[in-house]
Amino acid sequence: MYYDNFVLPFTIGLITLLVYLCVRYYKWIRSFPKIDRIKIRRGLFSRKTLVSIKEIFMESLLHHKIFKTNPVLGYMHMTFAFGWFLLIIFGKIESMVYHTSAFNPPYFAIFFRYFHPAKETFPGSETFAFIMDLILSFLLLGILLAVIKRFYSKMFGMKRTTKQRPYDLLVLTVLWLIFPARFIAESFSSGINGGGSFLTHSAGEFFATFLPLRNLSYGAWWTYSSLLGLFFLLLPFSRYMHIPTEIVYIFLKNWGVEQRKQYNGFSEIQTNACSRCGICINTCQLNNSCDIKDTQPVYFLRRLRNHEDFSVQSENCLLCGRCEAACPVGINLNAIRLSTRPDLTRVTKETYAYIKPKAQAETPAKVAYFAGCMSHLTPGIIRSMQEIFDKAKVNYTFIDEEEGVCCGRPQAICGNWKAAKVLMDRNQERIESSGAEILVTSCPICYKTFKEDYTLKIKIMHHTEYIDMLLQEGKLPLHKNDLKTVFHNPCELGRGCGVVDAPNHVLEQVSQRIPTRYDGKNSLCCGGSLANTVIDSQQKTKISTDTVKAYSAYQPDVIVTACPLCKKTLGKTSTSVPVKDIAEIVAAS
Amino acid sequence: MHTVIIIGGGPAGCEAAYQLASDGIQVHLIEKNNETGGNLNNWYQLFPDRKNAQDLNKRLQEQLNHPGITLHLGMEPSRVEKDGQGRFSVSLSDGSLLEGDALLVATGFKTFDAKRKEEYGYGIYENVVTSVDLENMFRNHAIRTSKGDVPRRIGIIHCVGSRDEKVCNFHCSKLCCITGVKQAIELREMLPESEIFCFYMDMRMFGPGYEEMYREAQEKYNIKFIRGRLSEAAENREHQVQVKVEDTLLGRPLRVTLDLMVLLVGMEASNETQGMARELGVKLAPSGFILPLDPHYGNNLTGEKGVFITGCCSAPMNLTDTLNDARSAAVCITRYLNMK
Amino acid sequence: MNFWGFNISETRSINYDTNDKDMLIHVLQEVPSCKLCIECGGCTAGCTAGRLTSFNIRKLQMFMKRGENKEIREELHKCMLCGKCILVCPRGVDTRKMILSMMKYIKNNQK
Amino acid sequence: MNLEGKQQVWKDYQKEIADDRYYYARSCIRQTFFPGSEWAYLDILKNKLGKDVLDDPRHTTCTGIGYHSDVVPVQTIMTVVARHFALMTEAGYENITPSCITSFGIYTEILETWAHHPEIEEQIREYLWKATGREFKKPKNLAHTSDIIYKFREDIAAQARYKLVDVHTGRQLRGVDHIGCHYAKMFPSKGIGGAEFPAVLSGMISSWGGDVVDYPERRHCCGFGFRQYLVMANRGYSVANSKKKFESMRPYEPDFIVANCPGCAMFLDKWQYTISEMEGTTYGQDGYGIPVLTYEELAGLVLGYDPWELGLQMHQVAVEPLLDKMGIAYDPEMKYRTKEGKDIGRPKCPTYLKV
Repeated sequence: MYYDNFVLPFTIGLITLLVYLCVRYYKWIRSFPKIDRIKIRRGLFSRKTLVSIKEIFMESLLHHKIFKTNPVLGYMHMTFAFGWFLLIIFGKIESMVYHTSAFNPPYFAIFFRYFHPAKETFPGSETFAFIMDLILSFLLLGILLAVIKRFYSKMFGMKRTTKQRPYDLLVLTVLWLIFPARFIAESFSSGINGGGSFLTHSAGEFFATFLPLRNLSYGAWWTYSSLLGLFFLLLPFSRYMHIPTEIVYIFLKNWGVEQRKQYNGFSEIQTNACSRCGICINTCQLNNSCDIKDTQPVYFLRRLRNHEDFSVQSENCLLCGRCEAACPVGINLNAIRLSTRPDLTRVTKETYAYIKPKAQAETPAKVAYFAGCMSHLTPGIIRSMQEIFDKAKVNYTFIDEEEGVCCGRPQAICGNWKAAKVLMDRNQERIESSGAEILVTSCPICYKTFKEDYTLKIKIMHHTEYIDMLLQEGKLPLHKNDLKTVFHNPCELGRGCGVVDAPNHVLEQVSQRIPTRYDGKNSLCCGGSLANTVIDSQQKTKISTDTVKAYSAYQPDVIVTACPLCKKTLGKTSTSVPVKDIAEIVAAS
Repeated sequence: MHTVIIIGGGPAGCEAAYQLASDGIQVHLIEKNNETGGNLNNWYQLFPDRKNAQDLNKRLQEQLNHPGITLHLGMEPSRVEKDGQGRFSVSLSDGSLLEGDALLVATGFKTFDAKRKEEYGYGIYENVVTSVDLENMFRNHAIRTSKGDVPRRIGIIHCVGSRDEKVCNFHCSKLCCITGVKQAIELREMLPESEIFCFYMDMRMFGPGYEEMYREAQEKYNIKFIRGRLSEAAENREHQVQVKVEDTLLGRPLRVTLDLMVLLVGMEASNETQGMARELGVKLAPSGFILPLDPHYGNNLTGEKGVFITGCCSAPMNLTDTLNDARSAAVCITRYLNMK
Repeated sequence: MNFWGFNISETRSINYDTNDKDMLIHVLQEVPSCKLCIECGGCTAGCTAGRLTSFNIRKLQMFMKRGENKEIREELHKCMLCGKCILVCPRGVDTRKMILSMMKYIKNNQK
Repeated sequence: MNLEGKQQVWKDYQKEIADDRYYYARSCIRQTFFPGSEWAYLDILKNKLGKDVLDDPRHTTCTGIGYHSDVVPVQTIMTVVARHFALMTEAGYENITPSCITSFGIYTEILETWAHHPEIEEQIREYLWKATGREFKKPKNLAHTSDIIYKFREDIAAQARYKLVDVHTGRQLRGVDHIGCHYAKMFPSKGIGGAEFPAVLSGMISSWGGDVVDYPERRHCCGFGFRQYLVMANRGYSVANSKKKFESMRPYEPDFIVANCPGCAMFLDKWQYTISEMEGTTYGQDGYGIPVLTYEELAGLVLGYDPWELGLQMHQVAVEPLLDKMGIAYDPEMKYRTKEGKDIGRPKCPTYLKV
């Protein structure tokens, strides 16, 4: 029987960890709403599981998304994850080949070099030793990179690396020490008994020249086992909880589990799936423009995990979604943030009782136009839309021309879902009473909520989409001009609703659109977001200034957007380049 | 060589004297007090840069060392006569006689007598002071109530004696708004814990940097501005001042008890200004200040040839405008003398 | 029911001395820009809710500054939080955040 | 409070008051609610000061209550007042002394109006002539009866039997003066001391040994306001005004209130009962109210008139605590009896207010 007392720390650590994880995940999953639990049951034996496995391989091991963002950083993450994975897999195969049985104790493969007498060869033992050494060297190189990253983050194309707590630093150190410890233990054994390959063998011979290896070797194996055991024990309370949790999250996500309005077990799983890679820090404009360093998802989620006060961080977010788009784990960062905002409203019979339903339209128009509250501060947009409707000879009705009702999303993004629901219901009644077939809105904020939170049975379009449709149908006479334009895709439209092609398509037909690195889902936030209630007017202005600067670098004649709020906010700081809505560009062409 | 007689040694008279003397004109400067500076002597710090008023005063005084300037301190003109050649002779209170080719009236303003607004209780309630009294308190670095306590709540009342039909002053004294803001900030600096209110009718921030100062007073110094005119004040047992205003922007009456109430007294034409106007036969505006010949082209001229005006004898002005006006008067006089 | 046929009228006058300024302290701490208001009424003029009802955010913030909180409790829930007011304010007051802060105070201090 | 400042104001507002030969104009409210006051006034002037006062039985109300309640038009009230002037002229008097503040205000207002608009005066002369065949001369001097008492306050002090001093402790009694809106608020120059710091009553209190309390709501209206009181729905507003004054004066612990205007005296007295019944609040010491006197009553007490003869039993708030402090002897048995000892009935005992 291959056994020695030093395997105990590893074994106890591993078993404790597995038991803990099972209990934890079970509890979280049990807190899911019923509909999500049903989805898990249905997804379990479907193709989705296979897709998930592929994704786990690509993301959890190869870190393919991080690679895309930043190859050096991706390599670092990959060496750790994939390297360790290979070490375990090949170690296991090696042990099974040697042992000729699949059922050896888990520690056997890990401490193979200790239990396996080096003189005893087995099929391919040389090759295995070579592969294992190769993987180990690959890992050690990764650690070297990680150490460098910690101290010289700029080299990795990151402005700032994640700041860690002392506890996390301890676990990090333990993790870093595991592989050097293995290297030392294996080298020492090799130095005494031989075996190993180019790395451990040569190192063993080298160490034997000046160290009393016989006395040290056993202790080295104890150290290695203890570090592993310690790491397993510390893991659930450290950021490395993301390693198992990300795997679970990928399955759940692919099975169709959703982040809902409430903060629940699924939110916890996502929170724990964050690897704290820190990519979100770099995408965050609060960091880049306002030097706010404590609110990015990596820190916000950490606060959530550690049960620290997160009330300010919860509110201090533009919900622009740039972090979410960049997150390699694909965590629903906006939805989680929103779920932590407390509902401050108390809904009674009186709530918005002053909003009276509209009379049913007798001769319904085909299109209902809903400008939105903010659009009333940008009459240029409204007038342009009216011109476009007229030019295209569209029979339309202007729903909120005289008195509008807010779409409810501004309430919702403060967490006030109860009041928002009342608004939404009342507004829906008013929209439905128009009897139109298509609802066109000029405000991406309204658009998003109409699509996601309303239960309207009619087609909902943002005016960019609608104009695009008119152009495709040839209903709108077109004149392309020489105006050089850049397009600022509003957060709620591009990242929020995935409307990317329509505006680009429209702009290309009516102007000389300059492509920018902020196109599509990479667009910047104007800074005017209603979602952030922490930053003040000057800070919003600063974001707007930086955004305008970024677009102005392409020397456009006009910055085009498709949101009244973006227009007002960018217009506030863009004094030399005019800011216009896409509808205004189309109407003028 | 020409001679000009300037009546009034406040900032306007002093600056004009220096400008004229620099142009080679002989100047006689008559000042009723024993020192020049006029109302500036009562001020501690100036808006908008919070300059020490006495620094400016000293600078103006130093300019008077010019050899072309003869100072007549502690003198008042008792009689002014003009001969057929347009020369003026001015008899002084000590009996001496000055002769000049032109006369510059720089007799300035006086602050409104707050006792005339009886309902505010100045001189009757112990903790009611005027903005001039407050400047004096600033100079002594002691803001205290009559009992010697630190006032916890202070109210500054704008437009006392200005824009008020009840005291026959229809004009706006222009400077009080910004003075109120300045004094509120000074109060805050000395009393960081106190609550400071300004009760205003309109905030008229007409000069460069004034609006910014107002904004700063709100944002940085937490001065509270309430739009409403004080209707009456009363004293309570603790000798605090209980004031009643309408919070006009809410449309509700407001009662608040103040430990110290500061009346921002407006500006009226000084007695000397009115006296000189009578003596010289120049017209007065309905506000009581001397009416310039033309509000754009002739604001230093009067209907009387050879009689010029400058500074606050023609209208309330801040120091920047006063000094500009003095230079402008000097230019007008020089041209007049050269054409003679 | 009293036999007098009348009651002693409540005063309309705001008694600043005795009013409770706790909400004000809370809101000023969270939204210091409140201090900058010059009561121009721009926020109220374009208010989405104000077009349909008597909701007047300028007045409510003034009531708060005077410690008259009753009206705020009655009126505040009419706001739709659309945020139009922020875009109008010439002094850069974060009006919407102020409303949220008032809401928060009311929520936390419900009697 | 800076007394020198006040004295300066008083000096600025001095008015001319005739020395003798007064035509007396009675007050509706005073003769109804404080009949002893009118008698005392006439008695003091005639017998203590030796003045010639004519109490003309032919004169009527000035219709001020109707006028201020918008039921009597201005031409009517002017003609009624013109008739009073005619009666005065016919009796050979030139100095008119109304007993009522509202009458005083109306007389002042009418004389001012005529001074600015002689055509109106002409018209009124015509109306009076057509209606009654009378003609009149405008009075040479118009003074309120309190002005007369103020003028002779030192003479009264010289004859005083009691002083406004607590005889047990030697403390000056604290008096609150209430002037009445129509005395000087319309024409500040027509009141002694002006409108902001009137001296007419405070002068009496000081001369007779008392201490004047100047409290924040001193200028405030008692709340009568004619329409406010006469229309029941508005009475809550009326009483709220008095309450505001009581709340404001309470910390000063006044020993008495002295009122210029008969209406004010009545309301300040009776509302104390109403407020006590409605809210259980009393404003004097030990559950009593604050005694409210007319200036005639105050002068009468100082001069040693019998309290019951002055009609003090007609007051809602008990005056006994004040009498005790001043050391005035009185017979409690006689409070609700005529001189002859006949019972005149007594009011129901209030729930909270001690009497």
